[in-house]
This record gives sequence, C-alpha cells and structure tokens, in this order.
Amino acid sequence: MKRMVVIAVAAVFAMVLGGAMLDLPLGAIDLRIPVAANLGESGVSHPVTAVLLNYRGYDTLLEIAVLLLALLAILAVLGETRAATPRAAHPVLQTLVRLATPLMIVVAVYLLWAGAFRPGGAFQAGAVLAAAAVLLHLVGLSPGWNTPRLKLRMGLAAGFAVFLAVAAALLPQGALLRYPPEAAGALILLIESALTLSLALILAGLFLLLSRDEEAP
Amino acid sequence: MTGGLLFALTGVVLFAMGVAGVVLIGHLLRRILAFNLMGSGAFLVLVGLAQRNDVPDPVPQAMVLTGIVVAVAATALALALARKLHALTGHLELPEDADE
Amino acid sequence: MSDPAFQPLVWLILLPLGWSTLAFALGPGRGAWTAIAGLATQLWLAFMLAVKVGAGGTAHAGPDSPMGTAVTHQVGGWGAPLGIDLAVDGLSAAMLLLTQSVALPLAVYARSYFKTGDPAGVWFWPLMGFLIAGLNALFVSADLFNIYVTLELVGLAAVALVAAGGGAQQVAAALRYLFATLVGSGAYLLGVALLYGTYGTVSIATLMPLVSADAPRLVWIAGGLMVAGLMLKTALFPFHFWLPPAHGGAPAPVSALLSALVVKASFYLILRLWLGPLQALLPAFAWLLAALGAAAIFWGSWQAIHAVKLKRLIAYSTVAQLGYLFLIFPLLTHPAALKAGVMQIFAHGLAKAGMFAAAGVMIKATGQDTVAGLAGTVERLPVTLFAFGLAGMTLMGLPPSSGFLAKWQIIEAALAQGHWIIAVVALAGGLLAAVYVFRVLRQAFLLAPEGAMAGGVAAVPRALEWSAFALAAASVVLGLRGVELMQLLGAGA
Amino acid sequence: MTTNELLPLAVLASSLLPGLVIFTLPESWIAVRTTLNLFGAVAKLGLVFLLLAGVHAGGSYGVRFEVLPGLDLALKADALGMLFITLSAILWLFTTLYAIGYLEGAPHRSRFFGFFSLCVTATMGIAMAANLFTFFVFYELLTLSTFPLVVHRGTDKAMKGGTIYLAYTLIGGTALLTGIVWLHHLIGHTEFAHGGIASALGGEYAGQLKIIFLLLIAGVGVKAALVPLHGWLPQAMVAPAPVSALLHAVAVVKAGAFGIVRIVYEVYGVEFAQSLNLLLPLAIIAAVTIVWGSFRALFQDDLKKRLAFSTVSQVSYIALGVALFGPIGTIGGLVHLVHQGIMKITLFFCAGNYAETLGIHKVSEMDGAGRRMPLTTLAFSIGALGMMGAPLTAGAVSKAWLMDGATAAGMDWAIWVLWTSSLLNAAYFLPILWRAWFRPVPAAWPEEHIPQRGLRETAWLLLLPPLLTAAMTLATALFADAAITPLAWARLIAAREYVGLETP
Repeated sequence: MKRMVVIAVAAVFAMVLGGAMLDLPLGAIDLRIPVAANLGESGVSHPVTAVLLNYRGYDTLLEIAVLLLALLAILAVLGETRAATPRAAHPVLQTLVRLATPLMIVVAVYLLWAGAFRPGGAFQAGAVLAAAAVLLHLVGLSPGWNTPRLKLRMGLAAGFAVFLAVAAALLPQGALLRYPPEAAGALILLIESALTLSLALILAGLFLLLSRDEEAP
Repeated sequence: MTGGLLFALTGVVLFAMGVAGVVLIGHLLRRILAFNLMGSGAFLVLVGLAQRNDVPDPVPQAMVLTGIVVAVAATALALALARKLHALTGHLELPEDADE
Repeated sequence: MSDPAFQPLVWLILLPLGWSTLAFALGPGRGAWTAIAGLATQLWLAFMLAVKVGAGGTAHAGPDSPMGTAVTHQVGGWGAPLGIDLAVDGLSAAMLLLTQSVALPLAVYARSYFKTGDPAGVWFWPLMGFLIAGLNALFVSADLFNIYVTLELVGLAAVALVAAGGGAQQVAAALRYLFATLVGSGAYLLGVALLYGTYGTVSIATLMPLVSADAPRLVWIAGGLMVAGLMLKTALFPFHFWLPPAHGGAPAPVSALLSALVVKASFYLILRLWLGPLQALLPAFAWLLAALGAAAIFWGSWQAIHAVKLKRLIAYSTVAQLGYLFLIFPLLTHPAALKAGVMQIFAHGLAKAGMFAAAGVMIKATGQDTVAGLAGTVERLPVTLFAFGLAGMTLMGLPPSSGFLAKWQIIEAALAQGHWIIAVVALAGGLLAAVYVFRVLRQAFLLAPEGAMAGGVAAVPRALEWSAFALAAASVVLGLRGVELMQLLGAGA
Repeated sequence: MTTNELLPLAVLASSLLPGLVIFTLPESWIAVRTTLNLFGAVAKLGLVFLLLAGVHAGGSYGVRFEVLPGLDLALKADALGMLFITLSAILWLFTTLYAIGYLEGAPHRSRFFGFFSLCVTATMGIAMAANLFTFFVFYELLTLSTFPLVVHRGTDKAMKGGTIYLAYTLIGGTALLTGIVWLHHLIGHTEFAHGGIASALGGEYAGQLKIIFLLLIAGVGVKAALVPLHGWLPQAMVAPAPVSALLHAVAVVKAGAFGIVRIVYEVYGVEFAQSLNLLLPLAIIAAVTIVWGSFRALFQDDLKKRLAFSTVSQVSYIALGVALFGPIGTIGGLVHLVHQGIMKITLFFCAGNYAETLGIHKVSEMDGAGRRMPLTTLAFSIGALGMMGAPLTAGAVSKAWLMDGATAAGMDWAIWVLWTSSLLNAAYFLPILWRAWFRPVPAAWPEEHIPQRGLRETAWLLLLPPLLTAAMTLATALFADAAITPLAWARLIAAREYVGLETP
C-alpha cells in the first residue's frame, strides 16, 4: 500500500516538475559573459577550472573540508580494527598492476597540469592516483589502513591546510581567496598540486579504511 | 526540445526514483544507491536546465563537480555506517528503533 | 577595523577549520585545548561582529532586505553573481553569537566528559570543529549553492558525532539521521538547481528583486522543495522521526550540540529564505507550517511526558520546542514575531544544551539513563539538578527567563494580529512542558529507595556540573536583559 | 544610583544573597547558616523600617530596568506595598527563628533555608512590583521557590501535595499571564497607578476588560484560595509547620490576596471596576468562600487541615473588604491582610509545637494539651479567639471595619455572611480550646519528643515566636488607634486611593 502511494506521489511529482520545465523563459542573468570576461585575471584559461578555483573557489575550499571530514567520520565510526591481510591475487594481475601504476601516476601528473586550460585538474588527478592505490591493494600488493599515523595524517590534511593557508594569506589583498592576477596562476597550481596529493590519499583512504576485517558480530 | 532540457527532464525522473527508493528500500546498500540516483538527478537538472539553449555554462558544471565530491563523501560515510551496523548486528537492514 | 586582514566574519569560518585540521593532525583524542582556545577567540570575534552590525546595521536599512545587511564580504573580490558573497545582518550575527556561546561551555564540558579514553571521544574535537565551521559558514553565506555545501558539512559532521564509538542502536540512529539529512539537502539542492535554471544565479541578493508572486510555476516548486527539505532537517513534525533516537542516543555533549545548534541551522535557513528571496511566495505556506508546529508541540510533549529514558524525554522536548519556532510564520508581518522567534532560538539553544549536559552528569553519576533511576539525586548532585531546574524554567517559559520573554512576545504578536489560536497553543505548550520537566524534578526530590543508592553515585568532575550550570543560568539571565539582543535584530529593520 | 533606587533593591538582596550563599553551605555548618539567616532577617527588617519612615514622610522609592524594548522590570515602595512588606518582614523573622528550632537535626537544611529565603525575596518582589509584568515575574518565582519547600520531606504524600499545588498555581499563572499580555497589548503598559489605568480605554473595550478581569482574578485567586480554586491549600498541609506558616500567613495566600487588591485598586481603579459591575460578583465569590471554608473546617479532625480551611475562609475577608465599594470596607480588608497574618501564623506555630512536642496531629488528640503546654495553648487560644473576632483581639478590629464597610456600601447581606462565619469559627475553634483546657490529661501522648523541664514546656525557639505573635494579636487591637499601627496605615492607603471621597 505504502509502496503504491509513494511511487504514485513520485510519479506525479516528476510529471508536474517536468511539465513546469517545458515552458520556461531564459534566465535574466547569463554568467557566461562575466566568466569569459574575467578569464584573463582568473589565472587559468579553462572556464570550469576558473569557476572552480577562483570565482567560486570558496565552494571548493569547503568541498575539500567535506571530503576530509568524511574520512575523519569513517575513522570515528569504525574505531580501532585490524587491517585486512591482503590476499595475493593471480601473478599475472599483479604484474599488470605493477606496470599500470607508473602509467597512472604519469596520467595523474598530466591531468593536474592540463587542468589549467582543458578538462582536468586536481580532483581527476587525485582520483587516478587513488585508483592506483586501490588496485595495488586489491591484487594484494599493499595492505589496508589502520588508524593513520602522524605522517599519513599530515599528508591527508596537507592539501586542505595549504588551501586554507593561501585563502587566509590573501586576506590582506582585501578579500578571502582574492588572487592577485599576476600570481593567480602560480598560487592555483600550488593549491592544485597539494590537493592532488591529499585527495589521492583521502579517496584511497575512503576505500582502504573500509576494506578491513570486520570484528565478529 | 533541446538536449539540455532532455537532460533536465531525465534528471527529474531520476530524482523522483531516487527519493522513492530511499523511502521504500530496506536493504542499506540499495538504499545508498538510491540516494546516489537522487543526487545524480539533481546534478542533471542543475546542468541541463541551465543550458537548455545548448550553450555550455561553466558555472553549474563547476557546481556539479563540487556536488559530486560531496556526494562521494556522503556515500563513503553511509557505507562505513552500514558496514559497522553489519559488523554489530549481522544485518544490512535498519533494526526497529527501540523506543523505550 | 581598518586592517583588511581583520574580518571577524571570515575568521569565524577560517578559525574552526584551522583548529579542527590541527586537531586531526595531532591525532586521536587530542586537540581539546586548541578547540577551547579557538572557540574562546571565536566568541570574541562573534561579539565584535555583533557590535559592528548593531552599530552599522541601522544605517543599511533597505526596503528589499527586511533586516538590512550590515557587514558584507565578497570572496575573491568578484562579487555576486559571479563570485560568492558573505553577508552578516542582525539575524545572522545573533546566530553566530549563540553558536559560539553554546559551543564554548560545551567544549569545556566535553573535555572532562571524554577524558576517560571513551571511544566516542577519540575524534570528537576535529569533528566538532568542522561542525562549528559549517554552522558559521552557513550563517554568513549569501549564496544558495554555497549554503548547500555548508549544509552537508554540518550534516555529515553531526551524523559522525552521533555514530562515533556507539553500539548498534546508535549506528542505526546515525544511519536514519544520515538518510534524513541527505534527502533533505537533496531536495534543497534540486530547488537551487531549479532557481539557477530559471534566473541564472544563486546569489540571494541578486535573486531578491527577480522573484515575484507571478514567478513561473517552476519557482514555486523550487521554493516548496527547499522548504520541505529544510523541514526534514529541522525535524518538524511529522518529519521528526529521526531526531529522538539520534539526539537521545548520542553522548551528552553531542546531543547538546545537535539539539541546541544543528536543528536551528536549517530553521534559520527557512527564515532566511522567507525574509529573503522567496518573500513573495512562501507566505502561502505560513499556516501549514504553524499547524505542523502546533502538532509538534503537542506530540513532542506527549511523548516526553511518557518517555522512560531521561535523554529520550529531553530529545522529545526538543521536538516540541522546535514547534514554537514555526508558530511565528503567520505572524511575521509583525516585527515582534521575528524577535520572539530568535528569543526562542536563544532560549532553547542555551537551555537545551544545559539540560542535556546536566542529564549527562546524572547518567554518569547514577550509571543509567532512566527517569525512574533519578530518585534521590537531589542530595548527590544539587548543582546539576539546579541547572536542570533552571533550564526547565526556560523551557516552560516561566519568568524570569528568556523562554518567558519569547512566550510573551509570541503571545503579544498573536494578539496584535488577532490570531488567538497561536497564543493558546503557546500557553498550552508551556503547561505541557511543565508536566515533563517536573516529572524529572519530582523524581529527583524523592527519597532514594533503600539500597538503590547503596553503591553510591560515582563522583563527577566539577567542570561537568558547572559548565552545565553556566549554560542553564545563561538561559535565565538572558531573560532579565533581552534589550540588546532585540536591538541587534532590529539592526536595519 | 540614588538611595531611593537602592533601598528597594537592598530589601530584595537582604534575603536573596543570604539564600544563595546558604545553598552552597555544607550541611554541617549550622552556626554560619543560622547567623546568615538571622542577619538577613534582621537586616531586612531594618531596611524595611527605613523605607517605612521614608514612605510615611511622603518620599517615593523605586527603580526600573528595561527587559525588552517597552517592557520594564520595575519596583516601587508605596503605602500599599509597605503594608505587605512590613508584615512579611516581621513574620519572616519569627518564622526563621521558629524554623531553626523546628528543623534542629533535620536533613537538607541548607536546601530548605535557601529556598526559604528565595521565597521571601519573591514575596518582597510581589509587594514592591510597580507593574503587572513585574508582579507576574515574582509571582511565578514564588511558585517555583515554594515547591521544594512543600515537597521538602520527599515522601510520596509530600510529592502528591506538591504536584497538586503546582498544577493549581501553574494553571492559574497561565490565566494571569494571558490577562496581563492582553492588557499590555490594549494599553501598551501595565503600570500600577492610583485610580487604575484601565479606565483610559474607551467604553468599546468594556467587554474585553471584563474577560481580562476574570482572567486576572482567576490567576491570583488560585493563590488566594478563592472557592473553587482552593483545592491545593489543604493538600499543601504535608509541608513542615514553618512552611505552612509561611504559605498561610506570609507568602502565598497573601500574595494572592494582595494581587486582588492591586488589580482592583491600581489596575482597574475601584470606581471604574464598580462602573463595570465587577465588584459585586467578586464580593459574592468572596462571601461563598468565607462560608464554605468555615463550613468545611468544621469536619476536619486533622488540626492543620482545619486551620487550612479556616485560612481559605479568612483570606477572603480581604477580598470581600476590597469588593465593598467605599473607603471603610477598603480599610477593613487591608487591615485584615495584616491581622489575619499575625493570628494565623500564631495558630500554625502552636500546631507545630503540639506535633513536635507531643506528636499531636489530630483535634481528637488534644485532650489536656493545655495542662501540659499552657503557654503554647494560651497563644493558640488568643489566635483562635482572634479568628472568631472576639473583643480585644485583632480580629475584632478588622471585622468591625468590614461590617461598617458593608453597611456603608449598602450591602447588608455581607454583614450576615460575616456573622455566619464568626459563628462557624466559634463552632470549630471552641471545641479545640475546650479539649485542651478542660479535658483530663491522657495516660500517654501519641509520641512525646521533648520532655518538660519546669516552665520550659518545649524548646524555647518553638515557644517564643507564637507568644510574640499572640502578643501582637492583642497589641494591634488594644492600641489600634495609635499613630503607627496596621489600622493607621490602612487608613493612609484608603485616603490615597479614594482621593475624591473623605475618609474616616
């Protein structure tokens, strides 16, 4: 019964909303113009990266905070548990992964560098690196994580810390995250690189912390 | 009917399905997937509706990138909780709230 | 404040982010002192900000913004709609002040509460830091999408705090809470998406003049979605199902943070939309919200009166007290209504934090969480019980307390507009609150049954008792002098 | 801050601060606690006399704080307030002495005396409130601070009594609050003023004003124990004797009665109330309460319960006096506010003595008590006779003025009410006296705690207060026409209230 009702409601909602979309005039404001107009001072030539790290860089700052928070939350939720003992996969797989890993690292570096002028950037780069780490774990070449030690914690927090520091350091410019046009490119690259490292660790951690032996129920 | 609008309409359908799923599904993993469906729906609407005249708009795209990361974080936490619950109770369903 | 680097509203965000990251780097169970130092500074910053707003606010009266934005900050120097604006008016300044002044005593409380290597406390400090950062960021943000990110920051931190180190019940409660808050922010995000699609901006200030009563249907749907999502996050009846297990099951300091601040954040947002961009649309929903609020008062009180567990009782009382907040919506045309609402936010924030803190002490002392088990505690924990009583006074709306001032203002606003029924509901709610508050006090005054206390109550650190007392006392003292707060709200109105 | 502003605050502080300190004192610090108690009580008395002199000389004392924009917490010491303040201050001193003796060796004394002091502070606040808002604040504080005293013993019975007390007073408080906010909404303020403030509103508000009057009177009527709102009073008897004394003579019921006086005279104004035909209904309710209370008292075997119903009846004399339009009735009512307090506190002190010394709780156990405890019983007899309105007692004075007032107001039926009540009073007090004095001493007392030693029939601290109050009962009557007596003061107030009419 409940099932039917919920589904019906959802369907009606979808129809009404969809219907309302069909006859919609164009928006009063078009941000494409200012985005393009200010690309010069943004320090990057790719509009999405410009929005992501400059115009709306503050969103990204908080977004990284959310990601770090998620890792922290998982640590808090899972508590102390033993790391999984990696189960060695088929040697062929292991060799493949051994070969793939350096390539993935190269790809990551390229993505990071490319982010400035075409799709790419810290998040994509970090994701690729994290994928590499996950692969290494899955084929049994690297263990899962315990509660991270100091070094690892530093690495996890570094990206966010750098971002935060830059944001604060720019306050005397008159506003949070207000890059001076000439230095914008360099600063963004700095942040991006630090983020790549930390994002890679965090994303990998999300997986490697979860893939642990469960304590018996 | 432009491409952008099509995306937006699909997004609406996905969102509706996602919500229904979160409300109805008991199994935690599927429930978490339903939530992701819902999120993707919202993202599609955000991008699609903004470019319903098929001229790409970088702002919503950047927003969606942010949104995706947030969704990833939320999903990871949800999975961790589900896993913990499974470790404690051996089930992947929410127990009845023991109210008194 | 000529120095451009001195920007209280910015530092109120950077500081907690900073110290929570530091606390994380320091490692498990560390960071209490960084947190306390940080929060103390934040309290000072929030105060400076409030002074600034109170002074400058009156100058910036704008017909379009009912509360006249006083202090703004353009992140990246771009300015809306391209960039993200931060804006602090009387309302947000008040919320910031409340957040810091509740968080600081609770930090002191938590420090002694989690001392004994409690697994729940291992990552408490960084989590609390992100929570506070998220709240502050939410209160100052003037950008609907940015607010979505802050909402998630708050939500995830809150869920993690509930689940940390808990058993199956607690984890289950956390999962319920997580799904509720995710669906809530999902609905909000869809609403934002629709608004952006329609108008091409998510800046509150830019949207303000664009949205009018004859807006396309899509905008109405957007408004509905956003408010519905936020109602779910605020646990307004009948969306309250997730709150009692979460707030009742978490460790006392966490319950206090959640009940006092987190649910208020989403309510603040509804208020913000109401007075801001969706001004033209939302009044259509006013009576619906008020009706749900009334239902919440009665249902929540009823459950509290019958709750077996002490913290369940307090959690249900939160459900009821949140109901009061929604009574103001039909009255918002009268300035007293907003003031009543904010006074209630402060009253409940301080009192409920104090009450949960006191409950935590009693539970630590008696070693169990039932109302029945409190018999005789008055002899063992006079300070704590006094704190509970003072907090109770505020919740019942008895004078002299901030709760009383809130009740007074809401009744007067209701009479001024001839909305009898709201006054009646508010008064009835006060009596119901008395029933469950005195249910606890009576039990505590009873003579301890022979042998029940034979084991004696465990000794409790002074810091616990007195930080609980400080919060409860603050909720009463505010009732003796609410003028400045009310003027702060009036800033620019 | 000038002295005129500080003095009222000092009067509050003189009981508030000791109270707060006492809360923190360890149980064993008896000497410190006692000193603080007495110091507070004596200091308050001194301050009150300073005020009294100042007010008599026509000085104006007051202070106000802004709580919300347009809402002030305001204190003022006027003639009417001083009547109540002086009464409470004096009786508080006696009650404190008595309580120290009564609770010797009992547990939780720090808590007890802490709330005890808060309770008196609240009473002072009620007396000095300059507007209804302030009045309400202290009125509710009184409720809260008396609850722990009522349930002090922590037994289930005490809890039951305390809960009923709370239920009545909190609901009453809600009605009162509704009335106050409504009035505040109509007039914009709730300041007390001679001749009232409600008359400022036009005739079209008459209907609303009547409803508000009902709400306000219902609110204060609960504490004043007007029938049918009196149910809590007999239940609250579970409290220790000093608390009963406090409830019945000094604080709670008096606060209610005083509230009625303020509302009729300084919110509505007696002429305006008369013009709205509000006084007659009030008088009728008061009359019903008087008779009903006395009637119920007849059938109570429990001594304190009998006294409780007698209080129900006696307090309404005040309401009746207020409701009798005209200065003479007013004087009767006001003077009874004081006299009833003195007499009733005597009776409760004595009841407490019987219970503490011989374990006597019931009237049927009183046989021969007079032989064993002559002094206590003497005091009790004076109090009882006063209640009946026998000549040469305070009761006689107030009754005389009330009856004249009734005649002056042309409400002769009220005289019959008073006579009936007097007869009933005699009917339920005389048997007690007869048993105590003339019945033989029983073989054994229910449970004798304090053995006799010569003249010392019980602990001195228990004996002195009732003797003193009994003496006052006579004195107020014998020297009724002296310069400074309750009567003289009541006349002064009446003179200030009825500016128009000449006063006797």
